[in-house]
Amino acid sequence: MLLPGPQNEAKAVDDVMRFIVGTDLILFALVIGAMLLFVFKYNKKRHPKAVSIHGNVPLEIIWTVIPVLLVLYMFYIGWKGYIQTRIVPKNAMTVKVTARQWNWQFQYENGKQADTLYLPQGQPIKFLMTSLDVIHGFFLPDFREKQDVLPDRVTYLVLYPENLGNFELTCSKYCGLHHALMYTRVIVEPPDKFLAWVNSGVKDTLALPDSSQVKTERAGL
Amino acid sequence: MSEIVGSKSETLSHGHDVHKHRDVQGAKLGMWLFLFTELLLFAGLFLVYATYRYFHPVQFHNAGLETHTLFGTINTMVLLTSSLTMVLSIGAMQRGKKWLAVTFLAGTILLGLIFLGIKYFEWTSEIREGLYPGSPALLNMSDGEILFWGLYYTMTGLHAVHVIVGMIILTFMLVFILTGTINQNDYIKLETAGLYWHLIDIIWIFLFPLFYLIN
Amino acid sequence: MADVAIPPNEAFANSYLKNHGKRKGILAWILSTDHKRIGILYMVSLFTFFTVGVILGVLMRLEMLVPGPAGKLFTAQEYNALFTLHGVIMIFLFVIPGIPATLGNFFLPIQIGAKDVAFPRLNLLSWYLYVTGSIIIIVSLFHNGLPDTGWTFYIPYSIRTGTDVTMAVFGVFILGFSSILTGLNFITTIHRLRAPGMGWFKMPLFVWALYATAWVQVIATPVLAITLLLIMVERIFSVGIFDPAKGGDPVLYQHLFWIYSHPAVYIMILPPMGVVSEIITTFSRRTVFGYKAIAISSLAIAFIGYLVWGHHMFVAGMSTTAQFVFSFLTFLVAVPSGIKVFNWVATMYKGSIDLKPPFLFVMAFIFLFCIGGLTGLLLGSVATDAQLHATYFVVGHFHYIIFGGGVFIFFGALHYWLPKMFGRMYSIKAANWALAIMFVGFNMLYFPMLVMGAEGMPRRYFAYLPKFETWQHISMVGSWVLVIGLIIMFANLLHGIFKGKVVGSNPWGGTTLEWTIASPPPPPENFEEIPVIVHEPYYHPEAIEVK
Amino acid sequence: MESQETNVQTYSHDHAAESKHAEPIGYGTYILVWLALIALTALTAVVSGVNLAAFTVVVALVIALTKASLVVNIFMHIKFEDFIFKIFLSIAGFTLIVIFTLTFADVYFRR
Repeated sequence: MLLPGPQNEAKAVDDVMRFIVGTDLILFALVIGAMLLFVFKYNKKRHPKAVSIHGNVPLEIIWTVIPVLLVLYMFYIGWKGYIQTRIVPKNAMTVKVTARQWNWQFQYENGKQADTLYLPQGQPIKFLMTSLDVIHGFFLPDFREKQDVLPDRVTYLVLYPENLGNFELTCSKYCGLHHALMYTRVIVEPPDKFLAWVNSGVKDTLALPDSSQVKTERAGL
Repeated sequence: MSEIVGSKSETLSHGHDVHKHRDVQGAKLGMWLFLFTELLLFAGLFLVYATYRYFHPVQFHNAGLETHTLFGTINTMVLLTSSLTMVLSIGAMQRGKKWLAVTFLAGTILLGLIFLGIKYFEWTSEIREGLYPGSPALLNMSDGEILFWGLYYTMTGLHAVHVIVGMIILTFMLVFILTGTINQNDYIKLETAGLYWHLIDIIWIFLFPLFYLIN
Repeated sequence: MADVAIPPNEAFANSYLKNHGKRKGILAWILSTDHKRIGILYMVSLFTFFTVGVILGVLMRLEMLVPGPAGKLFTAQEYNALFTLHGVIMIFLFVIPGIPATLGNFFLPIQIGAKDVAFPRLNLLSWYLYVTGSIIIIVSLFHNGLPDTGWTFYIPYSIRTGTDVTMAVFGVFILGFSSILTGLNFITTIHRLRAPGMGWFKMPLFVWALYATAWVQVIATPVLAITLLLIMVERIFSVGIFDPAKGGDPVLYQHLFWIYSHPAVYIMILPPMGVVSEIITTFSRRTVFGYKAIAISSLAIAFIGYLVWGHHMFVAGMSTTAQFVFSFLTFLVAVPSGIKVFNWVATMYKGSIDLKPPFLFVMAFIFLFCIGGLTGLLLGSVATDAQLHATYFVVGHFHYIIFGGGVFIFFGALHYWLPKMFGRMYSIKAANWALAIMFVGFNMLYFPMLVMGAEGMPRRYFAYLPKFETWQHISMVGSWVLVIGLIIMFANLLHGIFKGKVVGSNPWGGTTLEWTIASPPPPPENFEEIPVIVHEPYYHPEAIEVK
Repeated sequence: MESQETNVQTYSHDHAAESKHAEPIGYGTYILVWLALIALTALTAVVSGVNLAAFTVVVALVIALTKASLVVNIFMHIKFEDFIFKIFLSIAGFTLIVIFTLTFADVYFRR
């Protein structure tokens, strides 16, 4: 059910997912198991005389407190997993994303424009996204990331592509007639191949930021 | 529009009931619940107002200077006075003074009419200045000012609709008093109609500083 | 309470189904202020729209026969209209009025020992508003093209599209008032008209659930009304409040929309929860486990449910603070629902369980509702929500809760109360078969959606990538199986209503007040004399009492 | 409608509620409240002319709230009603607070 993730953050999200799905399965088995057991054991043929138990305060406290602790822990790991995807590394390369009905356009720091998203491997990317018409959704299923793209506002998303490959980019927020076709590819290439592509046909040349001193900070928008 | 049918039948559902014991409390409880829905209807608008004012404080200030504070103040007093005549009308009914109640109720309706008249002059003067949704003058202004005027017309407009609805309800009440359906022993209809009228007043009490007093 | 023997022929002769006033035929129904007749009116209209909604849903699945955009059954525009209508009809015309307007109207006054609701005419008016709103929505379809915004009417798309959103939105606005009036009527009824001796903690749990629901209806619906009104104002006068080009904020719209529409989920699920409590105790032949916990968790769900709307907007561009707060509160709302499930299962413990169709529906409910609720935890966590939001996973989760949870119990409630309402019984065997087929079809239809969503299939797509083809086809076949089950079930129920075997006043051995009066109940006052309540609602005299 | 009559008779506290009704509030009280409302309106209009910077809105809203509570309590009789009305009113008030606080959890911290 889970996809192999091409980046660190995806693994963090997957960990959260695994924990919650695992807990879910246990709880589900307990509840459904108990129900089936009772239905079998206390069927009126086997158990003709019912016993009216009005409640059991200690038991009720236990099954209130344990779920509370469990969901608080889920909230905590979920939040921790999420907030680290919102931290923008200082050496992130900015890519401007413009969405319109019904295509994506990407602009690199040197002015290079494209409608397929080429990215260098191992380089943190910060997307600054805006829409020209209605709300769109910037969705990278393989990277477990998603952010709505709003008209007249800039939203951001951070990506750290670790593995080479060819991934999907789709629109997740319904945007009209060809919403389903608002679809393109993310192509992660080795840095030198990427640089050759990004510097072809434009005046300015783009060099990747120095990644020797990686410090992190919140996105300054 | 739904408000008319809503409140009317609210009170009507207690009609044709000449017994001594009616569920007066139940009727009032139902009416209060309906008032909450009206309150939350406007709360949505106040929330929009608060958000946009937070985003555009300066533009809201500038646009606020353009509204007619004098008209606003007079209208506030007119509506407050109409609330007074409303309770006086109920008070007169409680004491069995039918004609006094009729006079006060007619006064309330008249004050509602005066409120709408002043509103009419206010809006026409603003529209003459070119300040209405979609006007060329407004579209040249900043986002904050467009939003202010958009909210101004939407909120005071919706309030005015409520005033009209309230007046229609009160006119029915006037007829009921004259026909004797509302009398000293059974005036719950008048009372719930009064509650509705006061709610309209309360909403205006908040609209007034938010649109007319940002000086 | 013992089975009061009322001879069936006497009950039929003096039932609310016979016309007693001077009016005849259809007028005797559509002008009646008898809460039982209004309940039936709602039921007929609701299931008419449900049928339409189901057909639209099946057509949507049929569109998934081929993956790519070519060779489709419907064009993209038609598909967009399909899911909009499916959503609007199912949400606003079926599940939101749902159990409260139909069975709530019928049984709330009876269960609290009242002769009618507090405002009978207002009750009839709500039905007229419902019909008016529905007609306006249906008319909007044939006027200026089918609305294509999705049931959420998100701006700015909804103010830019050329289709007739204005009229559709106006229809929903009217429906909102119908819902509000039902809510305030129920609150007043429960406060004022309980029979002597029926304190708050002697009310049946169905009444508690309706009470909590009614508060949500009264407090949340007006916010939707104003939001929809603003869409209309924006489309007609272009004032700019919701137009980003003039400074309007699309995220603020989403706040306003979900301030209503999240609590609306609890309008849909609280009444079924109430029904589950009724059915479980009746067929377990014992009192409910943790009465107060269930009653209070109804209120708690309604209350916390009001604080969590933001989890629909985690990726919409909210502030980080809001994401934090809403995620935290969302996890808390899971707890009272969990408590209810535990209490229900514990109620089966040491019971004497009679596996009749209503109880089997409850078992199906617990199974499906648990899947729905537990998948909800993944959506409440911001990290996983960023992956799953707006995918098929959400569609699957939602249908597990609302269809698998809410609507299955609606059906279960029909099987439970049908003998009371019409004095006749359906075929038990056919009911069991229908449920089994529906259960299989349901899981075939929606479980693949959970899988596809986790793998990145976005919702509201008329075309999809070939890698999802197998799952899409399973889902499509599932929709057919489900429909076969539905047809068998409705045929069986209808046959039961008109031709079924005549039953007495208490075929299941229920303990709440409705089982003490004749089946079908007498008009219009329900009780010959107002009962005085002594016992707690689920007192089974034959069970061994344990304190 | 007759049904409601008999139902209501089963409630003892209803009669208490109705006896409360028998004693109408004096005209004088209403007129005093009205005078206070008019005075507060004049006050808020005058104060708005004074530059209080950030406090302008706060002062205006406090005065508006005072006026509203006068209307609710006296004109709308909440002060003299059963306790349940006050609970209902606080539920509505609480809802308002929730809506504003949680929406502003987003709006205020957005950038």
